[in-house]
Amino acid sequence: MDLSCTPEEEEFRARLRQWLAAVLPGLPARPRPDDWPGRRAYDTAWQRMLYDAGYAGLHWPVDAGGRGATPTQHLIFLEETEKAGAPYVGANFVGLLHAGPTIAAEGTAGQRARWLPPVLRGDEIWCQGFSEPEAGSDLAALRTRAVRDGDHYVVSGQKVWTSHAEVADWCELLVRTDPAAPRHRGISWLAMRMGAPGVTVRPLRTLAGSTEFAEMFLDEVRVPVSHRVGAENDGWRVTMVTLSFERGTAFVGEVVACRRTLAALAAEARANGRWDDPVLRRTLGRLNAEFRALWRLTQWNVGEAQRSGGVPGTGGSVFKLRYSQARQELYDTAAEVLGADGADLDREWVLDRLTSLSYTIAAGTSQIQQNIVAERILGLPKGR
Amino acid sequence: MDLSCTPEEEEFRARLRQWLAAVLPGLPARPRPDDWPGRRAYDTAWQRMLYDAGYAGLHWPVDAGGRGATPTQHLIFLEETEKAGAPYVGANFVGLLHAGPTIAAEGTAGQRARWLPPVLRGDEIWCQGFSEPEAGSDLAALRTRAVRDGDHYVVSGQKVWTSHAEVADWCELLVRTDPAAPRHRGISWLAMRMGAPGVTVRPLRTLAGSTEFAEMFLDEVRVPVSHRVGAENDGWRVTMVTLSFERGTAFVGEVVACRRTLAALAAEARANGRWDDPVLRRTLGRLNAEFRALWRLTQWNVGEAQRSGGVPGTGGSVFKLRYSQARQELYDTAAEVLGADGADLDREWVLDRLTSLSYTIAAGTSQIQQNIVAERILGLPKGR
Amino acid sequence: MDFQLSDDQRALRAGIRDLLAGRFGRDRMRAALDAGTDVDPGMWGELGAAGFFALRLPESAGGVGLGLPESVLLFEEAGRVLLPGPLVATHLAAGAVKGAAEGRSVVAVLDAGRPVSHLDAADALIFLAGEVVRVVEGDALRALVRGARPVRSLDPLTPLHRVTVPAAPGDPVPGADGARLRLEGALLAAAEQLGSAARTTDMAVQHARGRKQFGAPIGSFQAVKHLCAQMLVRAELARTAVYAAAVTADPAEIAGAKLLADEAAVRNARDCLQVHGGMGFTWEADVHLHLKRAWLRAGQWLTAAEAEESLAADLDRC
Amino acid sequence: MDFQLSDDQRALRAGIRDLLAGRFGRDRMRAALDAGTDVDPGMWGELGAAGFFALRLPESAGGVGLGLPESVLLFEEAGRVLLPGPLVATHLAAGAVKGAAEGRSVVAVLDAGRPVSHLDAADALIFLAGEVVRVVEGDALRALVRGARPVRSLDPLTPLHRVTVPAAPGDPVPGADGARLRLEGALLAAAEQLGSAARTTDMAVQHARGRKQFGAPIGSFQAVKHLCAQMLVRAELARTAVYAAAVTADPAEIAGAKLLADEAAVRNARDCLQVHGGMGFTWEADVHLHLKRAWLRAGQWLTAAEAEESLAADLDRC
Repeated sequence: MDLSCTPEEEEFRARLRQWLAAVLPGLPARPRPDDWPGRRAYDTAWQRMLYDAGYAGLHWPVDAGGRGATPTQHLIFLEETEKAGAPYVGANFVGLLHAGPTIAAEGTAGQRARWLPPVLRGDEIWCQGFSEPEAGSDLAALRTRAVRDGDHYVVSGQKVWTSHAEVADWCELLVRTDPAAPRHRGISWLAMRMGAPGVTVRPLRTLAGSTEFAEMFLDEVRVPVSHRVGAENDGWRVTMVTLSFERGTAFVGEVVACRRTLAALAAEARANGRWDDPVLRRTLGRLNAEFRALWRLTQWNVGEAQRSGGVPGTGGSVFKLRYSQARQELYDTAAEVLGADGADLDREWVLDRLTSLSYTIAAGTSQIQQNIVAERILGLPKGR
Repeated sequence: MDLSCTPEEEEFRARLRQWLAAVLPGLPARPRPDDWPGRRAYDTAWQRMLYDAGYAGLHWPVDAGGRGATPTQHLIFLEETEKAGAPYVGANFVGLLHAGPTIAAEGTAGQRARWLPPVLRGDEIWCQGFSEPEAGSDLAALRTRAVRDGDHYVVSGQKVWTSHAEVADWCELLVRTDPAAPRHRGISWLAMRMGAPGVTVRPLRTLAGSTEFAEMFLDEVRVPVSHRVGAENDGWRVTMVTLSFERGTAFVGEVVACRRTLAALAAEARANGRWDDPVLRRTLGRLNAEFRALWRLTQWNVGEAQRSGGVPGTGGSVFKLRYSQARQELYDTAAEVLGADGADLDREWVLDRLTSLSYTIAAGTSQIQQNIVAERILGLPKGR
Repeated sequence: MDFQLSDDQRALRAGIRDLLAGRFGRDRMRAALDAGTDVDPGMWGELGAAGFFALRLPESAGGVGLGLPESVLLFEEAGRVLLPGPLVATHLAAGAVKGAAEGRSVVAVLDAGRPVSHLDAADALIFLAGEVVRVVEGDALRALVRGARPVRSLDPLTPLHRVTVPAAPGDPVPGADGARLRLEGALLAAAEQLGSAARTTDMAVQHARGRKQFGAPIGSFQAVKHLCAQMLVRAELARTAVYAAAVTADPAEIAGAKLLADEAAVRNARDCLQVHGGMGFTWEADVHLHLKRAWLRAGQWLTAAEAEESLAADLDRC
Repeated sequence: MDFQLSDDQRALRAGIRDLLAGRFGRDRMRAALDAGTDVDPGMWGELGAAGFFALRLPESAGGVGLGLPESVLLFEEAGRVLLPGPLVATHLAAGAVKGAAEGRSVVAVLDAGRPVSHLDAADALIFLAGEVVRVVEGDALRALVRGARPVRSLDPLTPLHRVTVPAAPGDPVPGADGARLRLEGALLAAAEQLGSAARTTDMAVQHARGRKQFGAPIGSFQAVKHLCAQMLVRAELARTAVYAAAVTADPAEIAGAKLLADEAAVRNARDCLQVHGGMGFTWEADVHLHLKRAWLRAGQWLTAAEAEESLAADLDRC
């Protein structure tokens, strides 16, 4: 047990802080949430700054154009950028954290050369076409068909929960190439141009009133066979390999932000007098324990990933189960702090309370996560 | 919606109160918990007093020797006896509330004449031999075998969670008479003499340190075929019929007692200063809402049973799920009220906290109850 | 002693259910949502004509002469279908504010320190200040509206304003008991919460029966089953508490009803969302409307903290 | 930055695990339970010889010279096997009370207002009174024992006494910091809770794998699976909090560790009981011993209310 950082890590942190302090004041104002072109421009400009400063693809392998940083360095990067209030990964999310790593791990030399550098430079934006209306928790039930026609696939179907679809250049797409094969065996991974004929994007409004996501309708879209990454019908494995790139760092920024929110809630409660209510005060104290521990669990998971060379530990599901619940409790408590102002969407934390509702659902519901913990970690038998 | 009582019901209540006020002061001291013969004597003496006063078998049909009272009258009886601090049904529980009603509903005239009057008079005590070590939640998995030998069954097996076994005269026993039949189809209901050769009773110590229950080992016990109630292999139905005698009144006394406990906890908290802690005080307030509603739900369920002529409503599982949890919360809160004294077994409520742990398990775990509510009330499909 | 509804009560409930189905079915509700209209004067009048507001006024005063149990049945139905508008306040104002009983006036409530719902639609406000009840209308109301600040409301069908309490807040309503009015408001809001909790239970069960994942209806999985079972338990306990409180009108029983119904409405909406998965997170699904309304109502009339304190104080009387 | 144990830490843990398995396996534990013996002086000496008490004393003072992280590993193991006796107090007293470091003295703790555990076995008491730490032994201890009232203890392996704080409570321990001692006590108790929470998780999983009902292992049912999954989540979060607090010795982090470990120990024991069904309700099953000990420890050193208040106060510093 050693929670201190190495001198190299401290130096990395110091240089990063210095750089952030130098560049952040010069950033333009953030675009409004519904200004999609503005958001793309903002996010890609930031990515270009990271690229020029040598921070782009920090956690990618060097031979993929990345910096080959350790998970701990990545954690420090995420922690410091969050603390400094730097822009989020935003529109570059899928490219940097999912599609890019997939191509880096499973793509041919030509595919890597074509697709990876534009992601790192912020020149091209990716989105994800995995979920379907009938395939939510049960992703392998996906129905979008791809039929071979010469050197193209002809793709038809419907995808949902695609973020940044309006401004993306490429979509990483899971399609069914062999309907006769067992569910997990007939799936392939394709890179699809968003501008291709037959692609229709319709914004999907969430309960928070915003359109962060979209539905995507695919009507006989032609995708070159050369845009398939991995072997035909091997797309499930290709995707799972990529998920294993997750090195415990997925929620670093969020946990840092939650701890800051908690401190701000305490300050607000002191200011508006609700701090004198022991029920509320003790709840805030409890959440302090919770988020301190979740922050340590993040560090633990990153340490595990570092030692195992990137293979994800079992800590991810444990973390996500507890974090998704704690995050909802945090914003429920924020509503207590706000009192009657908790119904005002213009007050800080009110919209966050709404979006926190997705945390026990997205990326594996809490029910699915509990199955994973019980079966894969505890070794309990699969249900009949 | 009319929560008032009829004049007849009010008169019944008034006469009962009068009688209780007259007889309770003359009762002897309660025996110690581990004095089983003393407890039998005490409980049967009380039953005899009820019999002589016309309150025995209040809810039994008149043709079985009972008083044919309505569920509401039964509720009033249970409410008033609890409020007056009268003795509990105790050792007469199985005879009055389970075996007796079974014989009343399914027994022959001869069986009714033989077994029912002694139960009402407090002359004979019954115990229950249903559960087995391998058949807990899954009662139909019971293995105790009964093999026909002329006009007797020869019974071998093991039962568990038998209360009052040490002092019982008879045991209502579920046995497997056809091992080849489907699980629910090969079971029969027998009345077994506890004194019969081959019956061995061993006290079972619970986590509360007491021996309220016993294990019962049956080694080739001979039971006359004439002691079978209902047809051979029809014992599952016979037992279920009896369970339908439950008219929502099962927990009347307990809910009344819980409300009294809650008031006593508030008084204790005021006395020891912990009332000034808003966290504790608000928890007590919350429990007040909970038990007030559970009391009303009891009345509702009894009203439903009264209208349906004794067929149990769907309210039983709903009630039990919430009540078992509320009861545990009540005694957890009692520990908060007691503070450091919560570790003292001689303080009131501490032992109750231990026994409350069985409430989410006994008579159908909360998990089973939730299945029942989901499948039988909400109509959700059975699991695969 | 019976919780069963009388034939008259059943008929009353069926009547309002039919009225609401005809006038405020799901399509109309979504249309109102898209258009941002909270109170439809035509529907308000029809509610008035059906006795929704005059229900408890004596027949001698032109009312229906019924009591809290009947009101509770109506408000439960309103809660089921997310009917917007200051229903509780207008109902409470019947007899005290001209036109309220007939649904010709829309009456909102001004509860110091809390935002006012449906101010723009309101013809009058009842102002709760301790034991005294006042009515704000006419010039006083116009002055108050001018000084009000609109709030971007969490619940899209419940517009909110922040107001400053007027210097001349109108005349006291003779004979009105502020504490009693607040309790009745809490009970009727609890009935709306009950309707919402029961409705989200139905929605979750319906979805769990139809939605297939992993080759089976998700309602066949214990995790989903148990979520639904607990939803029913919460709704039924709330129903018991609300109906009993309506019959007895006991303050502690009303506080308990509000507490349990608030909890049932909020938690059931959340569990309903969880059962619906991603679909529940969309604007298109109604579940968020139930959750937002439930959150709002939980902060109105009697909060959990207030209810718990009053239930604690009641323990002396047990 | 890594939570991984060093080789030395692993060896230390393996050593104590072997010692406890040999000296306090389940049969010995149940025998102690039946006999009502809480502290076995022979085993106390062996613990002392293994460095259990002297672990953090500097080597110059005859100690092992290790720190809180190592102590936490030892106390976790003690918690797993329900090892009785005033382990925390004796460990904290090492260096201050003669013989404690070597396990020749049994040292209990006197925390005003709370019952004293293992008084009959104690050769000395450390008395926490604000910032000052005192040692009660000899005549003062004998006087205190004479005036003590035995309590029928909830935990059969932890005898309790009510005592009156002595008029002459012994001399202050020079250089001892009462607040620091209390924090360390809380952390070590949290480590015991962690061991218990992890053990009841193992017990529940083992039972769920083997026990069949309705033709399948009960662990194949989602309801049981999810109970077990949440047990693991609680235990792992507590482990993280306890280990991190041991490394940083930060007061808020220690308060968080105690809070989360108390909750994990109590709730996991309850869920373990639920998974065991009726079998868990018997004296014969160990699960009740974990629950009772967990309840007791939750009331010692730092309660949930104290921890939450201190964590709230800490929010200013974030």
